[in-house]
Amino acid sequence: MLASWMLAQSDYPIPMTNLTLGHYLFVAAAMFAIGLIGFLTRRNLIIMFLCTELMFQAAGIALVAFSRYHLNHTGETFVIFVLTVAAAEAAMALALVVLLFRRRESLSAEEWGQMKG
Amino acid sequence: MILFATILIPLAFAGYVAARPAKEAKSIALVGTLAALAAAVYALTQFNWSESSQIQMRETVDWLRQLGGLGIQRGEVTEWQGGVALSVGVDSVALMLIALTALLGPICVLASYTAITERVKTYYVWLLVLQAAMTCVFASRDLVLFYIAFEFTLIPMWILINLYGSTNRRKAATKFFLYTFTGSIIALAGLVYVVWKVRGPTGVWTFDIGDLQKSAMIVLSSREQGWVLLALLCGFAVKVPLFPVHTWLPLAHTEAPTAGSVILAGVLLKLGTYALFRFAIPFVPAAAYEYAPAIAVVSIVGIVYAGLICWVQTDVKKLVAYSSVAHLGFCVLGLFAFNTTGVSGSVLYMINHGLSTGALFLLIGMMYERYHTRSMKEVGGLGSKMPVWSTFMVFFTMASVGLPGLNGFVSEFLCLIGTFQAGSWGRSPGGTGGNLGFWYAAVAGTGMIVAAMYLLYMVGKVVFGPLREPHGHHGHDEHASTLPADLTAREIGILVPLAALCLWLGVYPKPALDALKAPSAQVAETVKAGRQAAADFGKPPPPPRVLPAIQ
Amino acid sequence: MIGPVILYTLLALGAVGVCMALPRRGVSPQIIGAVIAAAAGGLVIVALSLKAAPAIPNVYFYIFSVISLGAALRVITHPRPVYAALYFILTVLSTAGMFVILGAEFLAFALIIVYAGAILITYLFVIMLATQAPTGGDTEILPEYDAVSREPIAATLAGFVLLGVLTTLMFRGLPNLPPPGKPPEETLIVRMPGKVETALRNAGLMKAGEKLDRNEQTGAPAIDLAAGVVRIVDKDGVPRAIERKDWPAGMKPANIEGVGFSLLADHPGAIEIAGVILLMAMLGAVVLARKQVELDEEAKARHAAKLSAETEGV
Amino acid sequence: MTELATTVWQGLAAAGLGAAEGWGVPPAVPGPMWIGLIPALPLLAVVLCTLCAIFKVKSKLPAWLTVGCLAASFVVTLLMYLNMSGSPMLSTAFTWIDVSWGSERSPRNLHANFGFYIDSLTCLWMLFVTGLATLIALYASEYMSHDVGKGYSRFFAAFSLFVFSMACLVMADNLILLYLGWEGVGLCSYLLIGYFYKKPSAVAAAKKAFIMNRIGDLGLALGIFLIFVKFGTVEYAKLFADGAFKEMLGHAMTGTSESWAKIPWDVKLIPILLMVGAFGKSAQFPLYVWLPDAMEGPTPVSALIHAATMVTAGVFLIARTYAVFQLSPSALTIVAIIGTVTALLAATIGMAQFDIKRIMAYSTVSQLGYMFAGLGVMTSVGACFHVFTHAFFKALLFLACGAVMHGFAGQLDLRKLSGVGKMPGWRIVGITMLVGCLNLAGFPLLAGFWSKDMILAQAFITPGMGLVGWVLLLTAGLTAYYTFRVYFRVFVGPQEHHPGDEAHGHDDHDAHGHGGHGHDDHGHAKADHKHEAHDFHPHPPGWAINLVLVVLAAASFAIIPLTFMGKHGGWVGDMVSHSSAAWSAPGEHHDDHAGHSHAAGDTHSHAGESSRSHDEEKLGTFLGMDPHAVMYYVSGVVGLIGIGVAYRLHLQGRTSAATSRADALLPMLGPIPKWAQNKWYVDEFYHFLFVRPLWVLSHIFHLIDRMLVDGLVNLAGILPRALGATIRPSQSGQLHGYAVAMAGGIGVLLLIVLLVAR
Repeated sequence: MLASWMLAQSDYPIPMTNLTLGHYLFVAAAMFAIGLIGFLTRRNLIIMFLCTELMFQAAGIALVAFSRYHLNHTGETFVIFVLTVAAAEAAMALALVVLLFRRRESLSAEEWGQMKG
Repeated sequence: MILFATILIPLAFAGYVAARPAKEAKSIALVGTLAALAAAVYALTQFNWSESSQIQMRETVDWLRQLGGLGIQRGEVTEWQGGVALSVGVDSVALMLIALTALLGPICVLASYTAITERVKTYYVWLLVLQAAMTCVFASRDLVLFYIAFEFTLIPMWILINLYGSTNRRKAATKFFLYTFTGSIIALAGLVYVVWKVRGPTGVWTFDIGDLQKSAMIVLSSREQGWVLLALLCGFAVKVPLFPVHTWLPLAHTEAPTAGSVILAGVLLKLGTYALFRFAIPFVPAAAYEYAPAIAVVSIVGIVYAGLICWVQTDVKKLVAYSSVAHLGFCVLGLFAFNTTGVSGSVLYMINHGLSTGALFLLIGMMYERYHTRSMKEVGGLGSKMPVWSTFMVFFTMASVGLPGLNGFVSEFLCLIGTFQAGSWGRSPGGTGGNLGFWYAAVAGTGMIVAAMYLLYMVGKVVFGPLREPHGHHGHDEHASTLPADLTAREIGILVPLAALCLWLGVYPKPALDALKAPSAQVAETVKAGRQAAADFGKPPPPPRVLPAIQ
Repeated sequence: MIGPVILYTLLALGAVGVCMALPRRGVSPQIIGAVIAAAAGGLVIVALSLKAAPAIPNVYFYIFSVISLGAALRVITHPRPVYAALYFILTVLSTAGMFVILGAEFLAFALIIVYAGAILITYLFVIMLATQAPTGGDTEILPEYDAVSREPIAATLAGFVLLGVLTTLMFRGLPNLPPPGKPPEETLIVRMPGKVETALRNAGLMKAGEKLDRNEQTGAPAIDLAAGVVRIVDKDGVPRAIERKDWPAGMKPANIEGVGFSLLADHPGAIEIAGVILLMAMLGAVVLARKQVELDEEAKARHAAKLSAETEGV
Repeated sequence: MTELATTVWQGLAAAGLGAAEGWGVPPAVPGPMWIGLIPALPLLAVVLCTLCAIFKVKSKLPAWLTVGCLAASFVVTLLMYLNMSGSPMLSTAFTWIDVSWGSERSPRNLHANFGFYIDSLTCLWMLFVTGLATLIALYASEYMSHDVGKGYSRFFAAFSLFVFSMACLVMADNLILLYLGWEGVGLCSYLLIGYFYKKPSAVAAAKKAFIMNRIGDLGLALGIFLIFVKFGTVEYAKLFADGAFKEMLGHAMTGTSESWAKIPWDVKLIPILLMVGAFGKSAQFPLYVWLPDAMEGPTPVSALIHAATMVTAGVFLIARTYAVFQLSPSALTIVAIIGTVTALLAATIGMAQFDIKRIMAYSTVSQLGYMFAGLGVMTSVGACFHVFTHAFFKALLFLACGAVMHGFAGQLDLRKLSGVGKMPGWRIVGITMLVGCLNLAGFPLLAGFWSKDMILAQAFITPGMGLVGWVLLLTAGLTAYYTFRVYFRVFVGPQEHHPGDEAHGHDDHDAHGHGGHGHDDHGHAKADHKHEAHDFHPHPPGWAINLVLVVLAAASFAIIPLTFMGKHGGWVGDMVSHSSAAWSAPGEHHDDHAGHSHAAGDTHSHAGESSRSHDEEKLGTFLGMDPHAVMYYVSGVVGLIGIGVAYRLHLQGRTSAATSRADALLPMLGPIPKWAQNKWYVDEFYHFLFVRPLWVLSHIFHLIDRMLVDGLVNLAGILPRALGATIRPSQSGQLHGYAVAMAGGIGVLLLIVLLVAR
């Protein structure tokens, strides 16, 4: 319903120029940067995973925007795979987080430094 | 097929050992090594000793002929020129070394009967694999096959040291592996360079050792020969080991299990001298001749230096290990005299050193099994407690000292006399000419004195003197092995063949010397031809000169 | 497009804002930072639009982009994971809005269902599980690792340098892109004879007993895009053409159909792999979750200390 | 040195000796195969004794087997002697070492048979070697009886092996086989000195002997190499027949400096190198120190190996290769000087010792010095004669000392024994000891007198060797003195005895492995032998020991007539002059003292006589008199003076074993007696000069090996490891760290793209 309303507001499909593509790409890049910054600064494992999801989102926006620009569906298909990976990652990662939390009673990423050589 | 059999029998039995339960391992290994020994003995009987410098019993199985080879289709079959093949064949030198390897096989298995109690299967599997690899080194007539086998010996040996050695074994194994491996890589570069130069305008790459020997000295300039020699020395001198690159050896010997030490001293070191004999000299004879004084100096320094170091050791095994450095110095010295006496002495030295030093390591291992120490500070004067052991100890020490009538003498004497002959007295009736000579032999001869010093020092400490046993060792401690005070029949049984061979080669070395005469003479011929070739290098070839066939 | 000086200034401004907005000990200028960052982001987008008027995007783009970026900023700046997750849902929703604008309706809804509906709920569950319940009547105390961010300045710098570089490259590369593509949808109807038939029937252009004409050899439906005609035959085999101008709107393939074709026809291998990944993830999650975990020595000690403190307190 | 040598040679040349064609051994003829039995029988004894050891025979069986085999060997030797013709015999058992090379035109080979070269020199040596060995084995059967079942088999095995090696040495037909025997006797010496292997001193002495010998062996080996390289053969028969060799010998005989110059330096080096070998084996000056220490071995060993046979191998070598020694102008001069120095040095040390066995050892060194001096002054006959007589009387002396040692529980200190000869059961020992001492002292008309005299006289005759003669004469006096010092103190005088530290039984090394001979621990009874001295009863020697002593004493008389048999130098002279050692010094040509003719055969004598008259003044004289004429009287008198002094100082008025009149004289000599007693500190000097520096050097090498050589290797291993250790901390394991690095890395990469890919 909402969608049809929104579609009614514009002459769908919107003619896409490379300038308009630039808008979307900027949003994607900004979101990616924010996700990255979050990943780097936050210490809570869960939030760090959320930040990776943000970056996935950003990638998704860029993919869909390109898909739209080229008027084919490959980009959209890839977003589906991104979704798949995100889901898988969420399942695994969260299971791991639960496991780690049970062991240390903490969600801090800095508690886990055994990867060092 | 007999050579392939000698190589494959240990391998097959290795597989069988792996497949059977651990408690059967040693019996199967013994049967396997005995079978290999039987094959080697059969090969000895099949060999035509009157043409001992010819490569006999050639067997070739196409393997990676496509690698550099040129296939010519003739009806159903493809005839190959060059390329890599599984090619084996022996002259008398290689065959004698194969026989030595095969002889030490059952001895090593028997020596490990009580010493190895854990991870038995792994041990015997690798022991057999090692034997196969060593045999393959000596038998191979293809450079690639040779190099693969040469390098492959490192892996079983690394495992034997790393898993079954004594306290410091990991360090020793790693050092052994890395040191020799580094050297071999450089040698590989040298060998590859030779192959690359020899490949010629047809573009057929040959890896056949005989072909390479024929061509290498012609296509390499003397400058290139120098570099190739250096590269080959890097690999093979480490293996021998010559003086400045010997430090892996004492460590590896000290830490290795008894059988490991025996194989290390008996065969693995010989891979180095054998490779010098088989590759360094025939490939680059002119450079070998030119740099013989330098190599001789290094050998002599090793003889005296290692000998003196032996003298201040407290660890018996380390002492014998350092003595190997000194002994192999004689061996290389004789080899680089490039005359029949020196080279046959040198090859005989390879055999003799394997027998006598191998036996010394066995004896030390027997002592170690009883006392769990090798320090001459802790144990000594065993003459009264272990008379049989002591008798063998004195016997093999004397063989090692080079007492006439035992094997060490003949080879050492020939090496020295060869060095001596290779002096500036080319016209004298007994001289052969060369660039070594009086002083080389004289200084190397002091090694005989030094050898007497350190070996008698060892015997004086370990065998003679008042009985000293480690603290808490009254008879046998509870945790010690259940071996009797003196040697068991099994132990005597493994020493007696070695002793008999030592005596035989000392008293009647004629068969061995006769067999070595032709290959040694060939080395001398090769060097002569090589020097001529180096002098003619770059000149337009007037008529096609036929070089003597070098196998 | 946009002057580099303006762009970089705005990016720097945004960086300052984000940096300020990140959680830290003591008094933190979070709100000011958020405002600055949002302003900077908005200004960039506006600045992008200032140049070429004919290509101004849909107004909803502005709404959704600002919401999504702002929510994203809150995701990373909110100290409490629960709120962060909720803000993330907001981001997802606004992203979905953008997808709709871009004509990817299927993805928009998939995003909402899968992301906001499934994944984020999992997150929320985990956050509930893994956050210590406030004991007694104390007010909830944030753990150290939530309250304080790590190396905010360096990270912000890294992130914005990346952003700056990305944007620069992006703007540099955009003019070189190939021109926008032709609408692909019509080509799809060749592969969807059933849909064409249904649409034609629904529109009443095809009577009962009639069917699509097919090539006799290949069996391909007689949909000629080049000529712009769809041939149908009646039950007597008499052909009839329907012109493009007569084609009903329902004959156009929908977005979901396009994606479906792309997914199943063009990337069947990938979808298999995706399936395997999901299966593995499920198995892994089950295995991991079943694992009995013992407390670390350290954690045990901490636990014991806490317990003893509690008992002392009693 | 060279000048002196030149003088000698010119003298000799002038005396007509320079005719090279005058020298030469007849070509060898094939000999019978049964000669091989001489070494084979001792080898059989070795095998039998080893079997006894394996089967743990607890009787005297090994001794009887040994005695039997050795006696049989002696009989074969006698047969060989009787079969001797004028030419040397060659007999080959099998080919030992054979390496050949060279082209068909000029074939070259290194060929060494296990074969025998039998000439009269060989016979001479083998006769006394096998004969004495048989006797001493008989003696040892009793002497070693305490060890029956323990080391008895080992002893006799090594003993027989020694005889085998000695036979190889003496009978070898080539220098390499000689080398085998040479080292073989060294090995047996090592094994037998170290027979009491629990005693550290015995082990050390054995080791010292072997290593000292090895130094000499190196010289010998190099000499052999050089001979081989220069003449292309190591076989005597071929060498002596070699054209080049004869030609050089001719140059040497010409004796002028031009002719010397025709002999290349390396050929002149050969005798020097061989000499080093001889010095090592025969305990000459720089290398003599092992022999006194070798007395740690059982006495029969000392008697056979270290007095009678093995130590004469050096003399044999020089005698065998006497012609080679002519090739260097200085070689024989060096031999003479070294021999003289050794003789004097050892005599002075012997005078100050108290251990009777050691005194005998030094006297052996001293007498060997005599023999070398004899060789050096060109009387190979004299030297060999002295070897021969010395073998008998020195073995006799050792065995007598051994009997004392056996009976008095290892007591050898002459201050703790007195009047032994008068004790019941010791009469035979006393008498035979007296015989031996008189021989050694050169008492007139005894065998030792004649042989020593021949060397002394020749020393005075040979030009330029007068000093050697005087020193040897002095040494003869000293020898008489210290010999009779032993006799007068131990065998006559008041009866007194203290047992040695081996009171539980002679050489009972199982009881206590430590300690030397008993000159330091008398009185303070050790924990393990608590009995008092008076509980001890010396047990006099049994029949075997007495029999052997009597036989030897008789033999030392029996060989006196041999002195007068045949031509000059007696029977021994005959034997030597028909061998490769045949070389007569000029003086012998006009010595018709006993109606003897010349040593080197008829051809020689003509040359000698023809030139004798007008060259006489060039030869040396003894105070203007003919040395051969007067030397008998002079040396006899000198010997008697020595005996007289010993009587005055050590017997007359002596009341106890420990003191004598000589003690009063000692303070007058200052520290000299102490120095002499400490062997002039030669051992300490060697230790300081060679052993210690070498030991330190070894440690330094060991350190270098570990630190520098191995250190470099380890450094090569450490470098990458250190690099890793430096970088490793960046792998903190913190997720953020990796993320920052990744983000930063991507940023940097993109920046590069941005800046570069414009």
